[in-house]
Amino acid sequence: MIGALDMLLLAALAAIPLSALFATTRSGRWLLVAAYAVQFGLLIMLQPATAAHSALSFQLLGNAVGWQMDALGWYFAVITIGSAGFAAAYAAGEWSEVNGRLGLSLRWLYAGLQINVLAMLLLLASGDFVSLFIGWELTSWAGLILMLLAGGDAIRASLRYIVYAIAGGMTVFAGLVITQAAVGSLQFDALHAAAPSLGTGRLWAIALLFILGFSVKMASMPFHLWQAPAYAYSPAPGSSFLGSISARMGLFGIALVAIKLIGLAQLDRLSLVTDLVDLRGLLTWVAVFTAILPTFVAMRQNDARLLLGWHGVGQGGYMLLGVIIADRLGSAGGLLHVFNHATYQAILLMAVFAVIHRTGTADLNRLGGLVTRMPLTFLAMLIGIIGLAGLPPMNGFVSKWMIYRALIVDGHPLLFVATVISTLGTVLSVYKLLHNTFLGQLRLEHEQIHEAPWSMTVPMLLLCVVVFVTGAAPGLVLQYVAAAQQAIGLEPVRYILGGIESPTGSLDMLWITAILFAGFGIGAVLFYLIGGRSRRVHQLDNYAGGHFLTADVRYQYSDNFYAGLMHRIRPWYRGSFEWTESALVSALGAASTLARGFFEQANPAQWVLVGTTVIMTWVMWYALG
Amino acid sequence: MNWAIGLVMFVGAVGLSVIGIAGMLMSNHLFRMVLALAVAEAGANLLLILAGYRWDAAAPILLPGHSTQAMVDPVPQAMVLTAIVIGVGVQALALSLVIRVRQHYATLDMRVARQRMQDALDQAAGVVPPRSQEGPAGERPLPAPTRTIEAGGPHD
Amino acid sequence: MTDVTLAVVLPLLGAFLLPLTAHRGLHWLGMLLGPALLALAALLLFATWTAFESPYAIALGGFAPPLGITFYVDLLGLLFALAVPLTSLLLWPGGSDEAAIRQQSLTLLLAAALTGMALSGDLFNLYVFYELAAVASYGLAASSATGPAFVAAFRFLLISALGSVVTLLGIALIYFKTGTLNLAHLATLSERLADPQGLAAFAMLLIGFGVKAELFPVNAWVPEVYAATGKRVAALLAGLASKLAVLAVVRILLLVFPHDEARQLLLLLGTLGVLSGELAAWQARDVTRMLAWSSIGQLGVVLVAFSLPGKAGLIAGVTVAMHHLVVKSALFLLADRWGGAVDRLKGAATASPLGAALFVLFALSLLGLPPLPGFWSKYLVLSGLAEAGSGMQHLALGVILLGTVIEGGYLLRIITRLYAAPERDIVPPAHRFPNLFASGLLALLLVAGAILIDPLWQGLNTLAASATDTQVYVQTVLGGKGITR
Amino acid sequence: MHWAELLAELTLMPLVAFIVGLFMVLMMRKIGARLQRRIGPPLLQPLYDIVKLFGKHTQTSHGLLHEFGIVMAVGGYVAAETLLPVPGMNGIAEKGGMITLLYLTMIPSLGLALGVGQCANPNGSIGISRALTAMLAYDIPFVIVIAGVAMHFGTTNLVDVVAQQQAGGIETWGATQMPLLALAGLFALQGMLGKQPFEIYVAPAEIATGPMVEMGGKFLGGLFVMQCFQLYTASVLYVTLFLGGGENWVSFLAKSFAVLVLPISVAFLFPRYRTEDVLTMLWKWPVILGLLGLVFVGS
Amino acid sequence: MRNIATLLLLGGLSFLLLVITGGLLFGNPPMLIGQGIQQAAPTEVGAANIVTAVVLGYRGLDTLGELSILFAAATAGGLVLGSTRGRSGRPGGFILRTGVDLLFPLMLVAGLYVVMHGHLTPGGGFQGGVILAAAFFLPLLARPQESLDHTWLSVIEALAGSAFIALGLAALFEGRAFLTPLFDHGVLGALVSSGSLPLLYLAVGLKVGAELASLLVRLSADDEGAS
Repeated sequence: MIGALDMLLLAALAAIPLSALFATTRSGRWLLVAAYAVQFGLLIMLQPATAAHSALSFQLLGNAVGWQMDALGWYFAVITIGSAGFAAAYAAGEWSEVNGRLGLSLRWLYAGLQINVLAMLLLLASGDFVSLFIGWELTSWAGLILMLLAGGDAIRASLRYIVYAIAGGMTVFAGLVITQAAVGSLQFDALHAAAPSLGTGRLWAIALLFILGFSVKMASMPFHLWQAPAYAYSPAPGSSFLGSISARMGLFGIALVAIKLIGLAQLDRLSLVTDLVDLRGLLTWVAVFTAILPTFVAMRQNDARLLLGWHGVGQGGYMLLGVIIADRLGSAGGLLHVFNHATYQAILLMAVFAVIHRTGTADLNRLGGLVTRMPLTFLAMLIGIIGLAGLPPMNGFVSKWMIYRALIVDGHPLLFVATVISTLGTVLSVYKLLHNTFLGQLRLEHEQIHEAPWSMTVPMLLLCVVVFVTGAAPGLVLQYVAAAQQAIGLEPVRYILGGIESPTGSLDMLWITAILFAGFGIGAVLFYLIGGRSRRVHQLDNYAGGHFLTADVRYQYSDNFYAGLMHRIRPWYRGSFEWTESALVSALGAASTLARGFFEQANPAQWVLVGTTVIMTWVMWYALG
Repeated sequence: MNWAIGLVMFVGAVGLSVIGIAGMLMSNHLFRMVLALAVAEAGANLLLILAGYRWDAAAPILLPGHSTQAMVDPVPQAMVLTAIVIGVGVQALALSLVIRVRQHYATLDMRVARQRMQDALDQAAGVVPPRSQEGPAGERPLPAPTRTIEAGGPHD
Repeated sequence: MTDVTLAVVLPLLGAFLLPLTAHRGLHWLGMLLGPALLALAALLLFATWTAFESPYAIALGGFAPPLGITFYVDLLGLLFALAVPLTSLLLWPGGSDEAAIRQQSLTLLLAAALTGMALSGDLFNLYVFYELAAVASYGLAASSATGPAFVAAFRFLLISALGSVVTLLGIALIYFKTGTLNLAHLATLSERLADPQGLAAFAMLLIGFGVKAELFPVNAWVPEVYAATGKRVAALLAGLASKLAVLAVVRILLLVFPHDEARQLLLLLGTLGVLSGELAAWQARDVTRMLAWSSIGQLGVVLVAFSLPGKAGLIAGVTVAMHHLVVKSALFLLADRWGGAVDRLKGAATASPLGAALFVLFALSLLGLPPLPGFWSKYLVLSGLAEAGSGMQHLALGVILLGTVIEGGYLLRIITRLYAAPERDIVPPAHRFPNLFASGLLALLLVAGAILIDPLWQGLNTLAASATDTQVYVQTVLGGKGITR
Repeated sequence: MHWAELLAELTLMPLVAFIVGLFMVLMMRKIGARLQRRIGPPLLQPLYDIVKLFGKHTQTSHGLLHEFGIVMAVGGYVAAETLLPVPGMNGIAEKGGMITLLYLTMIPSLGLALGVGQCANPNGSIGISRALTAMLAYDIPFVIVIAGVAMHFGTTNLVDVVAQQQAGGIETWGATQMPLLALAGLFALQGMLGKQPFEIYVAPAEIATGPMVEMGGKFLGGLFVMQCFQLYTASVLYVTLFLGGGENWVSFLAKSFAVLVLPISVAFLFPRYRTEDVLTMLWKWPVILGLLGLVFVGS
Repeated sequence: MRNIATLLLLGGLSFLLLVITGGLLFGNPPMLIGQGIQQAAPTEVGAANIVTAVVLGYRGLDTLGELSILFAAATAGGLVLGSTRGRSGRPGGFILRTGVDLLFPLMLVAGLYVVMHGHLTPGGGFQGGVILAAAFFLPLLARPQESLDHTWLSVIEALAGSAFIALGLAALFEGRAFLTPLFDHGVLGALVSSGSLPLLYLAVGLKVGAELASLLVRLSADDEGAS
């Protein structure tokens, strides 16, 4: 009997060959966008409150393998298909035509996107550890397709990615087999049931292995180096899709395995020698550092895509933080942030790629003043950065607010301060992005540039509407977040349309939005109705220090934008992680040379003697001992 | 007494094997390696023969009238026969390879042959050899001994 | 005429007769003879496989088992035996000049020897077949008739011959202590070998047979031989010959040395093999040697798998071994034209899209991307290791996973080059059709394996159940129950 | 609460803030004058200044965003004022809270940054870069203070905070309960106001380098209005957090003006720090004080 | 340095081997199958030389394998050395040539004798085969410019090997196991006895002789060609 979930998966599967077939014509690509709409519709038809089972289930090597989708998976699936749909629509028109002419394989692009969606759906709909791992690995490898497409720098980034991804996958694999050894089964229920009776050692091993493995995908702190370049150098739809949702699969995994299956009560058993440090405490700090450090790395980037990529890493820290705090407000904030981040990150990446589409560069030192040339794109990016910086009234504020509140209520003031530091860094960083791209001096060669085509601006603006509406009325999303919380065994958040009801400080975004706009209204009244008319000058008509600046001279203040700040904090950029990574690679190279030396002996028969003697010594020693 | 004889025998077998192995590993001359291999095989064969030896027993050949006499184990003898023939085959093949190596690389030194093989493989694969031309300190590549080169031409 | 002995004898006969066709203007016969005999052998084994009910032994020469040589026919042996003619057919060298005929002759000898190793139930007979396989391999290794090939073959011969000496010493030790050579008979006497001397004997056998099995310390020949010789030969040696050597070790381990120490030894060496092979491959800059080192690592995994006790270990080992057979053979076939530096491969996918796609498929399976069979084989090994659960096993688990990560790194290096834009318009050559065809067949096999994984696993379960049961073996051979003639 | 009442608050509170802010500006200039042995400006001088600026005829606009930036700067503060509880008018403040307020106060900065950015004046951009850096500098101690206060009172609702302080009289004031945090808050306040020694970004002495460089006429007027709001917001927030808020208008205004005396006096006595020294200064002492204060709050 | 390490390891190996072999019982082997074979061989095989009974009967497959190994070595040698080229070199002196002419028939007879009596006395196909090979190789030493006919050698090689297998297959066709001795055992100790064993040994002798001869010829040819 084919259920709704099967229909969805089948549709996603069927869309892969369709993508390969139709991706080369404009109408075909719009058809593919429609295919995403169909998938989205099928997903909506699933009842998110109760788990939907797939008819597809079988025995594999003594394990029952099946698929089911609960509210958590559904929530992530909505974001996945949504991101993919918007990305597909963004690229459907002129973008694909131009880039297809430049040699990009559109078939691979669209098929890759759809393969990613299918892999993620499989992951999100996993019903046991086997299907979880299948989905996990497929997701990891599917991402590679999109990353490799661009060629050039992307290849090095994706090689780095895949080593990290395999390392993460193998860690999960180890967790899986150890779970099987400890529990005797690979069913989710088995671990859930057995977790309370597991010894601490086993529990540590399982929890740590799964969390570490999933963290690699999340690019949590020690494993964060791969993500920004890997996502940034992908072609526009791939980049915006991957940047929106791909890394969040790790969060899904952690929510599923650590929170739902192992359970908070068991996680709290995991403390180090003294009870001072426990796993969750450790993870919260990992999350906070993931939120802070990449943000400040982002501030130094000169490539707009990399800047956003690093912010993607940093925002992942907020989500992890919220989910690990795991109280009703914090976890809701973390999960809500997944949705919010997906929306504004997609906008930002789309806007950056629209700029690239028109100007051919994402180098922040080679842009500027585009606000008059590409006003809609500017508007989209403005809304996006307000969301990313977490300022009201956009949706990013709501989820961050919930996380802050949870931190204060739960008594983690240091974590709270640290997260706010990250937010401040974000504000600085995104202003640099906006300023260097759209504000300041317009370069002469960009004078003739037009707004991006409607096929690119409309998806961005639609997403802006989403960002604004869910910012003003977060209850629209929170109902699904609450269901997802219930699905992983947490208390659901108490929400209202405008935000959160809480006795110790509630949030009503409807009000805040209203007063903010009222304030703007008053400001506008003051500004426009009182006082004289101002004279509009041309964008290139400028002076500084009383001296005219001619347009052909570059006077844009862009490089080393926060010179004062950097003067203070540059010594703190030690590059320790880069250093550690390259040291590891060097060590691997040295070990490799050693191993080669082993094989390249002058007399290979040497090892027969060595082997025999050593083994026989071992034998005798063994016999005596 | 018997114990001493046994010890001598074992020392002989083990000694032959070890001497052969030593020859194979400490010599760099291809032909001597093959000879050493023969010695080592002899040691192993001796040990195998010893496995079937019985005190005061006759050869395992039935002669009319002596059918009740104790005989040594015939199986190791058969095995040794096999092993010897195998050894002969392997050595013959080894020698033909030695001849070819000498024709190709004009050397009978294992180290030189290996180095040239490695270089040839790297070159065929289009890989620059990983070592610098100067060579690492301590193992500087010495000029190939001219004697072997003179003797090694396939022309005369 | 369904005696499985024929599967050994017919290729031998073919090998003996093949040189005659060189002289008599019988080229057409020469072209046909080898493949026909191999196909016949395969058919025969397949018929035996389908008609198989319970294990039985064949007393060669009609002599009652402990005295004469026996063949033992069970599913494990049959499976590996069946793989031999099939793989040899797939990797058949072809050609009709004198050198080609000699090479074919050697291939037939190799096939016969490997089939014999799969079926033999006698320690010394195993050794003889092993030596036959070894000598044939030396010849094949030198078959490309280049300078490097001769040096590499000589060095291979040196290691292998020294290994044989050690094996012979081991056999002598065993004979000293037990006075018998029949594996079933030895199985009943395994108590006698449960002491340092016995363990030393096992270690010696391991070293000896390990040379072909690419066992850790005695595998230095692998990279240079595979690099110097033809890729079909490399595929044959890496894919097939190594597996049969492993099978011989496993038979001995299961029957004669069912001690924990012996397993531990295997585990240790296997782990070191994974580590050394994968590490060395990391910096390899040409495809062939990369694959060679990778195959050392893979065989380490095979040994680790077989070191696991009980049915689980056998299932895992057989799965990994068979998977590696298929994948590594195919990868070497594809490396035939791509054997050079990795950097030279830029743009190869445009010249040979199918070849590149197949390469990716095999590489992914090797890395264990579910649901390809490579994943399941790795899963069986790892879950076995996790269940067994001592420190050493966990270490092995970690090493295998680490090895996979490294493997991912270097295989992806190749794959990304394949799909990169060609440099200076020099596109690597496309594949020859036979190689592409053979690897295509192997790919179909792989995909079929992915689909049929569960039935295969069920089959392996019954296979392993009988193969791990020493009692069955002993009773079949010595109890006279399952003896034909 | 009735919507009409809310509407009244929405319009009245910014108005009050504006007027109070004007007097705060006046006070600031008066104190400065006194310290420099001058008489200082007359009572309505700040208002005159604004009216004059709005009345100017020569004013250059560099584009829509240039204008909108000013609107955002003023509008953001207008919205922020409504979230500050003042005696008798805290209906809207109920809906907000400290965190919201913290973030709302970033909106004017962003608006100013956008407006200046559009001008394409490199000196303006430098000023913005400095302003944002300064924000990063003073917000860190400020956030520590906020965290401490929220922990102490167990709420982030400003109305509740005020209520709790007023319930127990002066002993329950934030300043008496958390003197270290109150001290740290003073530093943050100084930074927030952009006064010496933390006024490098405004750079009034070098008109050419700073956010105001392209602002003339009603643009500058808007910024003057913003300054009134800024003074008001900072002082009222401090009063709310540490000094028990306003029981009635008299004490409320008294406290608000009193709070400002210290920073303004300091401002006229100290020279200016460079940007990097602003960071060093604000990330050192107030942060240490704040963290110590947090420890006491937590224990 | 490397040699010192090798020596140390070798010392260790000899010590270990001596310790291990020191614990073995010398001179009192368990002879589990040896005993059985001694008892059963006269009736089962009927060869007076029990070693031959083992080599061709009980372990006949090993012998086949062994033959194959020789064959493999010869084939591989052929593959390595390639086709023989024309031989050159000065002919041997008078004494060498006369001696060879004198020895050739003697060695031929001796070889054949050893082969034919393999089942009765020490000796057999391998030993005899080697003598035969030497017999055919000697003339080449005396007269290097002549050469053995490779075609014939390979035909003998092939047919002898096939004959061995054919004898084994014959048993299979009769419904018995591969390599089961055929024919009547005859009288123990008689020349024509022990069934098909002498035939097998003849095949072995011819094959070994032909293979060794061709190997020797190849080696000598290429050695001279190279030097």
